[in-house]
This record gives sequence, structure tokens and C-alpha cells, in this order.
Amino acid sequence: MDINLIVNGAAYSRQSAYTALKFAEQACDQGHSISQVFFYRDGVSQGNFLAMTLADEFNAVEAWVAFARDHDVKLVVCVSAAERRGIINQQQQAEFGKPSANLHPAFAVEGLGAMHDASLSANRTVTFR
Amino acid sequence: MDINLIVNGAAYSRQSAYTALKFAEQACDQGHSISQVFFYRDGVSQGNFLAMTLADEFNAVEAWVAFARDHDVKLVVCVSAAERRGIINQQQQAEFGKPSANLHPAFAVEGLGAMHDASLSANRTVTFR
Amino acid sequence: MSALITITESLFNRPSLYEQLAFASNGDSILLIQDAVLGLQSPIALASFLAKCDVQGIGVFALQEDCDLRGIDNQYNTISLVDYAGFVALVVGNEKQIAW
Amino acid sequence: MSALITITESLFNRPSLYEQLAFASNGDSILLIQDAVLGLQSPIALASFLAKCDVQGIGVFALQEDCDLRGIDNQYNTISLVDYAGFVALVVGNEKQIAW
Amino acid sequence: MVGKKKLLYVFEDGPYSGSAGIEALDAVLIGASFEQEISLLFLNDGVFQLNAGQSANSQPTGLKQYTNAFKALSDFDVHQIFVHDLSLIARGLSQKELLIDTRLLDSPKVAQLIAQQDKVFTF
Amino acid sequence: MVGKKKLLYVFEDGPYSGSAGIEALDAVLIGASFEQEISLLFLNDGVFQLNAGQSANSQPTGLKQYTNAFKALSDFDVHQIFVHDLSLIARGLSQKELLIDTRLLDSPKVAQLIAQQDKVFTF
Repeated sequence: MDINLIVNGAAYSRQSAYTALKFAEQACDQGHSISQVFFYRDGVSQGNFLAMTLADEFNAVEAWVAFARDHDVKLVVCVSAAERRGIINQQQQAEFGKPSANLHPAFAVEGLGAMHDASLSANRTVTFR
Repeated sequence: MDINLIVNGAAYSRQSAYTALKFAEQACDQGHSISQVFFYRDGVSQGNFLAMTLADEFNAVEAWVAFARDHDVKLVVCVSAAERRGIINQQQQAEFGKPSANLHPAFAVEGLGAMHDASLSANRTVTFR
Repeated sequence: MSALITITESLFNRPSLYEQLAFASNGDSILLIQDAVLGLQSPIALASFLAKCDVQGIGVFALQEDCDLRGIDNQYNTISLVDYAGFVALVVGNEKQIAW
Repeated sequence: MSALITITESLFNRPSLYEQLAFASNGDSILLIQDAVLGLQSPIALASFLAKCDVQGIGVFALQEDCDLRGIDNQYNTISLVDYAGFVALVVGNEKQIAW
Repeated sequence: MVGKKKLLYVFEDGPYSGSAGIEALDAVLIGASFEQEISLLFLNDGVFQLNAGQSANSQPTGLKQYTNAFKALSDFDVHQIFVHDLSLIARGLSQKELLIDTRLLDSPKVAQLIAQQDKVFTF
Repeated sequence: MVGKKKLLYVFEDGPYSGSAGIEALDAVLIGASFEQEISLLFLNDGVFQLNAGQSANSQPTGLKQYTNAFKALSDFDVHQIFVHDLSLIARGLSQKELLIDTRLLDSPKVAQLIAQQDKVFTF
């Protein structure tokens, strides 16, 4: 089956990043495909590569990047949610004249249309709050 | 009176940034002094200068910076909370070899000791969750 | 030492916060802010909470601006609406604040 | 179309989520994850919720790993513990998921 | 139209304390452009999103009063606006105090609405 | 010692779902170095922070099982660990299942404890 995910919870502060990732890994192990993981609301913080967790703590951005690479999954942060929360990539940095960027390049920046596209085409949509 | 604040709620997602700021401004207007605003937990996101809100939306980082300048208030993000959430200044950028920084220079980076120092010396401590 | 207790969350979402009145002392004050003001709209929702506050000698306040923002029409004459200046006065007038 | 309803928050914090059972339909399934598994430790806390689920024909599951992490000892033989593979199977086996 | 999907957007929290409402509304406005069958459901504190008495934002540094944007939904051809009746009543509100035209549903009708959906978005 | 202040740290949420517990514990460990009179209070779901049955973290990519660190509190000379009795009982736990030695308090005793404090930290 084709499954897409929506992840709304913040990295570190909430377990939802972890739960979503474990679910996604297991789905792939069972032969399903994860068409897209869309990060919305505080979930966009999961693309911030400046996050530094302790060696024995779960690091959401590293875990998502590895997962997406291993299973060829599209990671997307919602552009409006991310800009409001200060998560931007180098292109946005240039566009808005900001001094830096912090979104991992493995994450695409797209609008809520991407969330709908994926939800309308996938067999299942699973939201993690 | 000398009042210190602890702010735990995330910028944009929670009202606590706004409530804390309105309280702080009113306290200063009444002749009290705000010795320190300590940003802990998700509250550290209020120092992220990459955040871009719409013109008619409340922008926490800009509002805190203006408030601190006008009233000579010390703004502090908790180092461990901020590093875990990817909010770092240029010194940390250099120290950890990160490609960028996103903490507004008006915010100091200190440990939980600073929270205790302020709380032990102030007449009142007010927490905004 | 008297306390100002601030409650931020909605009574409807987190009723247990309002049961924590059992941890307050005579002379404490409670200030309802943010979603906690939503209960003021219903003449029933906060009635038993306020009756207990009255028995325990605890004053109950709510932040006017948070009511106005949400269009809340205060149904309780035992809840005093305060502005941010009143919030500051409550902090100053109690030895400590507790954010439930 | 049957739904998998996931509940994430603690019964003790947000009891209204468990009253939203009224919005579920016969044949739906409920999966308790994260803080929602805390109620399994008490033989009383979830009893009336589970009785209603039984009447409505709704199966109740809980995520084993979240129980183990928290040291929760499931007190209910009507709640089936599932691993992440079981979570995936529940998503596949219902036409949609709703995250309450 | 064949192939139209039923999408439901649920509002469960009050406005301003958190951003769930404004971000759910953003999603609805984008969803409306997909020409599917869209519905909104307000339950629990979500009914306060539609409370008409919300004060306009007087100061420029204030919180954005975004909920008037619900009035624009009809311009986007979104007309299926449902409110859970018990949620409304328990909060001391009535249907005529709401910003926009809504349809009240009792709990079994809410269950029926949800059962008919292809996707349910919560925020 | 004259001038010592009474500081209370309150744990209200269960572990892992959120970071309130680990971040409250971080604050306690720093607070302990200030040589004040420190107490911890566990109420509501916070009592699960001390539940002894928590599984060790088997996989390296798993969630950090941090609550064993509560056992180190006594090394920091933190001995005032209070648990609200009704919160514990309502959640099917008993005092002997907890990770560390605690003192049970009924609601009036919790009110008394809070009333004696100079500062109360919630997270």
C-alpha cells in the first residue's frame, strides 16, 4: 500500500516524531511504501539541522534523513508553518535576505497543496500529532 | 519590585510568548523592573531570528528584542534546551562546527543556574507555560 | 505565604487542573488566562469550582483581554475581570506565583 | 468506511477524548499510544470506556512498546497489545485513520 | 463528479491560545482548491473558533484576529460547516451567536459524518 | 542556615510523551547545587515518572530511558520527594512500586507543602 504521513508534533518536546518514524520504518519493512512525510505545525522543527541531542538521545532530523535515504521517501516541510517558526532553507535565506538557513537539504519546502496531493493519491493517510 | 520571568511555551504555536510580553511591559510601566526573562523548554524558539511572521501577526523575537532594549532587560535562553531544539548563536556555531546560527544576539545563552540565580534574587518569579 | 495561581488551559480540556484547587490555601488567588477564560461563557461550567473557591476563601480573577479576544461574556459576578495592570498587581500582592 | 482512531493523550489529562467514542462507528478500532497507554495500569480507569467500546462493537488496542517504556502492566484482557507491525496492520485494515 | 473525495477538517481547540485553528483554516483554504467534497467540523472548544463576539485587534502588536476569515469560506465554495450540538451548548454558546451559517449535529450524526469521509484531518 | 529558600519542583506529566519530566529533572539537578531547601512533588500523571517497571532502552535509536536518574537525587542531597496519594492510587500504582523512597501526601498536606514554599517551579 501507499501510505503518506502528516507529522505535527515538535522534535524533542513530543514523542510524535519518534512514533511516526517507528511506524514508517515498520511499514516499509512490511513492503508498503511511504510516499511522503509532510511536516506541519510544530512538526517542521524536525527538519532543523542545528538540533544537537546528546549521544543517547533520539535525534529526529538525523533519523528522518537516514530513513528517507534508505527508503527513498520524500520529506516535506510546510512552507508557511516553517517560515513562521524560523525553519528555512538556503533558497529562502537568499530570497528573504536572512543571514543563515537551518533546514536540512533532505527536506523539501512546499505548500499545503503537497499535503493534499499526497493524501488524495495515497491509500492511507496517517497523522501523528 | 524585581520580577523575573520564565517562559516555556513555543513562539507562534502558543500564546504564552504574547502573554508574558504584555505582562512584562505592564510591569515596567508600573515601575517594577524585570531582571531577567529566561526561556526554557520550547520557549527557546522565541530567540530564533529566522522566524518570519506575516505583517499582521505577532512576532515574538522582534517584540522581545524591542522590549529588552527599551527596558534594559536580560534575555536568556537555556543552553541545553536550545541546543536540543536547534537554536544556537555564532559562538556555538563555531564551537560545534555547525554551518549556521539562528539565535538573535540580544539573547544570552546560559545554563539553568541563571534561572535559579534570578529566581533566588528577585522578589517574584512568574512562569508562563 | 499566599500564592497567585495562574491557570492557562481550558476547563473543558483539562478538568483536573480545576480539581487542583485542593492544593490551594485560604487567601490564595486564582487568575484564569488564555483558554482558561473559555469557561466564563457558560453559566454552569464553572459554578461548582467557584462555590468551592468561595468556601476556601480564594478569589478568582480572569484576564479581560483574553476574554475580549475570544468574545467571552463573563457569566459570573464572583469572577473579577482584570487587565494586565491587574495581573501585575496580583503578582505583586502575593508572595509567589504558581503556573498550573 | 471503518476507521482506526489513534488516541495519544492521557485519559487522566483529557477525559473528553475518551467521550469522543460517541463519534465512532461499529467496526472501528481504537489504538492507544504514548500517554494514552497510562490508563491501562489502573483496573478501574478504563473500565467504563471499554464497556462502551464493547457495546459499540469497537476493538481496543494499545501499543506494546509505549507500555513497556512506561512500565505499564495492562490490567485489561479486552485490550490487545500490538507492536509497530500491528499498528501498520491496523492502518492497512481500516479505510482511514483519525488522530484524536 | 466521479472520484471526488470527502475530506473533513476538524477544529477541536479554541482560538489564540494555540495555533491549531489558524493552521487548520490554512489547510481548509488550500484543500478547497482541490475540488473535492470538503466539510468542516467544530467540536469541543473548537466551537469557540466561530464565536462572533471576538474583539477586533486594537493594537498593532496584538494577536491577529484571524477568525473573520471563516466568513470567506463560502467564497471558496465551502458550505458544509458542521457543529457538534453538545459541545456548543456545554460552552454556553448558541448557533445564532456564530460567525457563519452552520449545521448542528448530535453525536450520532457526527459519527455518521465521520464514517462517510475518505480522509479526516486533525491538527 | 538562615536565608535558605524553599524551592519546589512539580512533575505533572508522564514520561516520554513529552519532555516536561526530563527538563524538570535537569532543573532539579542544577537547583540542588544552590544549597537551598529543595523538594520534588509528583502529582497527576507525574507519578508515572517514578514507576519502577520502565523498560531499559534496548535499541540505540530508541527513546532515552532517563528516569533512572531519579535514583541519583540522594547523591545530590535531595531527599524531600513527595507524591500525591490520590494521584498514585487513581493510576493503579503503589508506593512500593516506585523507583525511589518517597513520602505520600494527601491533598491538604500538598496544599501545606505548597504554602510553605518560596518558589514553585512548574514545567
